[in-house]
Amino acid sequence: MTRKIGYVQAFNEAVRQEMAANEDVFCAGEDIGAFGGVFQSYAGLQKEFGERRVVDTPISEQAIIGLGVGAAVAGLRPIVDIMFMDFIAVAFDQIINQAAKVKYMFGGSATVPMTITTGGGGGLSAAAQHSQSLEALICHIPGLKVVYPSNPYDMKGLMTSCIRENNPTIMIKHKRLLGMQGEVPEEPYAIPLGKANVLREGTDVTIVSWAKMANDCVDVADKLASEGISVEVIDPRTMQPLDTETIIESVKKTNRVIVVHEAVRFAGLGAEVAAQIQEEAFDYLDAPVGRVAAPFSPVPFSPVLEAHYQPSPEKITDAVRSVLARPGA
Amino acid sequence: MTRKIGYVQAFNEAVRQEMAANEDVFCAGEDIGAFGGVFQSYAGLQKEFGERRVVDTPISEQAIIGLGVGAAVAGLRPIVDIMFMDFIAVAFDQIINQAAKVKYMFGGSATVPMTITTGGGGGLSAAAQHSQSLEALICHIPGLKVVYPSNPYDMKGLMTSCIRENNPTIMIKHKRLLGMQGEVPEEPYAIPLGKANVLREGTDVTIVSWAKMANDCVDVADKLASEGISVEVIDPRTMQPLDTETIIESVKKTNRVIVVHEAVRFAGLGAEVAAQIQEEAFDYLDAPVGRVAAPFSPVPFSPVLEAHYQPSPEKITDAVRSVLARPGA
Amino acid sequence: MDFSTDVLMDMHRRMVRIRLFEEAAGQLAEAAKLPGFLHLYVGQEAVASGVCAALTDEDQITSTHRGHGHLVAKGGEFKPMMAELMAKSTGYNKGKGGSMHISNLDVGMLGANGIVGAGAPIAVGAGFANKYRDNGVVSASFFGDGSTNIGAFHEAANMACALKLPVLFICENNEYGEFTPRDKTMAITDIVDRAAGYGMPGVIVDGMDVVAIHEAALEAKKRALAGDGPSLIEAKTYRFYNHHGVQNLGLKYRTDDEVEVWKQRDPIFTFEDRMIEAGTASRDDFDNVWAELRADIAEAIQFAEDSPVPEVDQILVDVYSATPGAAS
Amino acid sequence: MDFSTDVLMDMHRRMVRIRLFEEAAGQLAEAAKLPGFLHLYVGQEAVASGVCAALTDEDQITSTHRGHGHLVAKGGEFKPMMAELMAKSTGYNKGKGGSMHISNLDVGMLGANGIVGAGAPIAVGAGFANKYRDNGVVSASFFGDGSTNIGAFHEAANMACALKLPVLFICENNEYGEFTPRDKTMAITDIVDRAAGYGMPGVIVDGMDVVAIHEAALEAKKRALAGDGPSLIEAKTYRFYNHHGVQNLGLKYRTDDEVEVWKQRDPIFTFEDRMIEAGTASRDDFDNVWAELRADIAEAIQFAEDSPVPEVDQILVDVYSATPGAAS
Ligand SMILES: Cc1ncc(C[n+]2csc(CCOP(=O)(O)OP(=O)(O)O)c2C)c(N)n1
Ligand SMILES: Cc1ncc(C[n+]2csc(CCOP(=O)(O)OP(=O)(O)O)c2C)c(N)n1
Ligand SMILES: [Mg+2]
Ligand SMILES: [Mg+2]
Repeated sequence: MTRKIGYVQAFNEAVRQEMAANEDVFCAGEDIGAFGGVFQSYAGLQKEFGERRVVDTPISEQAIIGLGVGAAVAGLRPIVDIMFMDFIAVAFDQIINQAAKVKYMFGGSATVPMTITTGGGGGLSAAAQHSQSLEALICHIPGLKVVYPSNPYDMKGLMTSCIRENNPTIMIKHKRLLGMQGEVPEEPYAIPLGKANVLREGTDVTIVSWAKMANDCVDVADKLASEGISVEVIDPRTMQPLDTETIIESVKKTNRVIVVHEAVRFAGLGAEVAAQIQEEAFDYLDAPVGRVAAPFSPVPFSPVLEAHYQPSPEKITDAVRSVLARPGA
Repeated sequence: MTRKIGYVQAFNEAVRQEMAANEDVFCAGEDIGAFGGVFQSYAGLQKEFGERRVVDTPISEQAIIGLGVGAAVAGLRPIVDIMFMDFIAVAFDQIINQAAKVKYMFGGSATVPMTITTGGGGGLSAAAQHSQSLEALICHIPGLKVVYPSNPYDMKGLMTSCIRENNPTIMIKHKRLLGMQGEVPEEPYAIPLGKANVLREGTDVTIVSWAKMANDCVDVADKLASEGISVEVIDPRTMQPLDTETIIESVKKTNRVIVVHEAVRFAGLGAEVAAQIQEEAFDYLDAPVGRVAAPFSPVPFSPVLEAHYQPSPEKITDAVRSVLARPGA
Repeated sequence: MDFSTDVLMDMHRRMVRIRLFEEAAGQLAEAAKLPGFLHLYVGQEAVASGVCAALTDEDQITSTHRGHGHLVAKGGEFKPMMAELMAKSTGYNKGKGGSMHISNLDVGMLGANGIVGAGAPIAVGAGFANKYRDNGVVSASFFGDGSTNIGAFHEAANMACALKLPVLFICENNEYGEFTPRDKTMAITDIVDRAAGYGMPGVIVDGMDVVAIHEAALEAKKRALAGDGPSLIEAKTYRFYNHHGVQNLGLKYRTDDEVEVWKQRDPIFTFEDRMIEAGTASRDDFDNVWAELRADIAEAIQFAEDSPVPEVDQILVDVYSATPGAAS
Repeated sequence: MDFSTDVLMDMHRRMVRIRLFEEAAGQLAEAAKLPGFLHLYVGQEAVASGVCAALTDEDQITSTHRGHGHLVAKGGEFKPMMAELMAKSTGYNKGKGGSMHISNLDVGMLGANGIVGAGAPIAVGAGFANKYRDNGVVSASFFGDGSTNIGAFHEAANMACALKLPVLFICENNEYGEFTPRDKTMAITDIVDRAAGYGMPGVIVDGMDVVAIHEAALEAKKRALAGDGPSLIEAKTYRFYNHHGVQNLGLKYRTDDEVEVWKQRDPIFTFEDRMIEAGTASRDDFDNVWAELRADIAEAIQFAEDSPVPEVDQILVDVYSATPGAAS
């Protein structure tokens, strides 16, 4: 049965169902137990599964990730929470030098089935240290998988996959989507990691975007449709591994593409997407791959500044028009 | 007067001369004092300037960077050392959330004139946690500047600029270049940050590369010259801010370009370079921007594996031939 | 120690300034006039006030997510502070920092900090600069009980001790980190138990007693300036409002009783009572202070409300400092 | 405590195995036959041996950059270890890890680690799994004196105590971190002074006395299995060779005298002398052990030398695990 629930409830449901199904799954993080987590992502789980399986930890992000790595190597399936994505910096060694590399360094003998969950993205006037979109950093590190869902349905299916996955995955919840409602099946289901979702089909131009921005891009596509511009919107959902195939297929059809993300433009994931597209579909491109992203500054506190800092519908629309303005082949 | 000295001596000389010139400059890091640092980068400095100005610290990378941030905000010009680049992960919060952002978060009132020095790159069979090239991560963070010199001359001039710079800069010393000899003036001189160096002029194809790889690319260019292929090699030297102008100029001339780096290809800086080139010089490109970089795995320990992991002269040559194989416009 | 009426009234004034600022901020937040997160300092006023009264303008402090109280105590002015919380261009941080990054270098306040524990290493850096210059200046790092579980705190404490830096470590133990009680996150009751592991003295003080805190801070400062290195002061205190905001999510994690017991020990009211009893000051004296400062707050709110928001072209300003002479 | 001859001879054997492996590795490194960095454990054998003799095969350990000794003591075999140091495909890590990442999960050795302090949180994770499963298994984390200054150690120690996990923290205090003496990097002399700050017992033992270490480890294990949480054992010890390699850069940072004094306290030779004196074993018994193990080492070197290097197509193998059933 399918019914409407929120993005954060979809997350919660995936965790609950997998915990019920598999005794090896446990959660640990700051304030996730009795309180349910600052975003209430873990609400009710400690009540249901007890303090043994839903663990309040000290404010110790390195030890939280290490707890996950050690428990995973020892055979459990940890879900460990880092409240805000900005704080992955505090635990960065355990994430990129330990979790990501243990298996390889050990010649394959270790398995590290852990999920790191965290809240990413801006739009809450949370300023420079609570608003970042740092997915490019972790996607550069072999050994990790990274997902960043844009809606409740994907959230539940991807989170389920993360928990079942035998590798360290990082599940980023977009803070501005926490309350987003959507149709979600009650029963457990898994969306395969590494498979993009075509949010909207179109023929004139492709937009690649994820998390909150993917929804904004669909809105832009709707608007442009009324002008007769047909926009295809692709949400990779999994940022690592990235489903380049689906993107390239689309570009071969539309010949024009932009990438839209909240992260800073320089060395953001848009660069990788653009680089791959021009490598794989060079002869199909009628215009350079466009990028709409944040400028090169920390995230400002001021709501006015932040609104202009983030990609807006106007900027996205302009970018679409700009790639369309080029004469076709 | 100019004479031949090593890369690491050039570094040392820059530090020594700036320390002599400016009482506010001091150095701190693990084993850099009495011992002179594991790469002997700081050799002799404690003897010359005393324990007050050349400080052995505990093994505490977060506090080492914090020491730099606090001392810089208080008006000194710290040089703080992180032994291996892989260890920036341990101090990542202080680097990306504090050093990089303090000025902006404070509305401009703070100045953070600090230099972080570290050893990057592979080729020493130092395995997954002592061989990484993580420059893409730090270049994605507004507020930081990043340099990665390819020879002794650039090392001295860039390190001098870093110390004089009023912003947090990260000076990466390539571990395989430590012994590289080159002509270096005795007197202090500064190479401006953000200015690329054309290591070799050419007309048929452009290679963008830095640190050790830049030298390997010059070798490849030499070889190809004997076949009548004229290769231009551009070494950005400063990775952030990146001198895109010089690169774009070159591509407009050669119409073909590859980027070569030691870092993992996915979301490496090559992606940003490629993305910018196709944005800025789309109509000039006769072939997609090529990338030669490490595959998607941690750095293997085995010398045989590592040799194949890194971009080799053969792979670079192949990539050049491949962009040349495309018919021109 | 006996303190002059001036010193006592000065500390009182600092506490009242904090209280009024925080109460006003809380109300503005409830009225949705403050963007972002807000962590109120109400209940802990004695700590910042007692410590900062022992410091000069040159002395530096680093702070936490709960930082307005520290800035007020260190001499921060209401207008640019209120403007900052409202994200106005007249704010201390030009509207770019907000509550979690509020700072003012002129009074030696090196920033609130959104990352738990991150201020401590920065205070150590400031302390290093002070020792380097032998300038008679100290730095103080404020942090919560919960933050002593994070690596940055540990590294900072150890480094300050190893290098014998003139640093004061001030732990505000309010028994909770966010919504989780201390006993879930550490096996010790007193944070001072950590001091010996770094080789510094540690002292517990009543965090609701500004005089006790002030004494301890003076002592620690003396030690620091004598070249004997850092000290750890643990102030047992309590926050009267929620972790952030005023009502937070409305979820309970402390009993009403517990909150009530601590409120009975209000650092300002109990101080006033003691002073009146001792004949140091009268009810009227105190009422005048409150009235005067209330007027200041009202003015500051007005100022902040009247101030312009930042211009959009400010986004890319102040990411980097200029480097005169650099030909880049 | 009195230990049986079997136990004593077992610990002796572990120590000799380490000594021979390390001496051989040192020689091979000097002959440029080992790629990468090499951190020898010679001098510290009693610590790993005394602790690991208290552990079962199921018990886990995490280690440091100086990790071969721990793996040998935990039951690692010479052949795949030597092959790993030589970067051969028959190595425990298939030539992908090398000295700094050598590991073998079959004997519960969760890896040497190139990042100082990073092993401790991983040991805590293993300890969590053991408590979760209530399986009677403990984990032990080995680390150096210098590594107790890094944040990861602090967080791990505190978390293990807060969650009352069955973890043993074993500090090998050899008085130096790389080339810098302890007194430059901390203001304390004894690492155990840190234990109280986490709420666990701390004990100092003679790191050159395998019996004393063994006793302390058994005690800590008992406590862990009784559900009373972690303990910290500080073994005062010394490394006879340089920080890495054998001669290192040839730069001096310790006096010959200091090294000589510690060498007089060689953990193996002093143990043998004591045992002979007590009549527990004879010179011949010990000579036989050395001879037998020397032969093993020679065989292991031969095996490693004869082994093939990894195939180039292995670079992209084992970056990720397969997830059966996942349709990705
Ligand atoms: C590294 C990091 N982890 C987690 C958080 C989220 N967080 C903000 S305040 C806080 C609790 C801090 O507790 P404590 O240090 O006791 O200070 P208090 O709030 O009680 O004043 C937490 C966990 C953070 N900001 N930074
Ligand atoms: C995070 C980090 N910082 C620095 C280093 C470099 N390093 C390797 S070993 C070492 C010294 C460790 O000292 P200690 O913990 O006392 O162990 P010991 O070498 O004495 O056995 C250092 C600084 C590292 N590997 N990781
Ligand atoms: Mg608290
Ligand atoms: Mg040591």
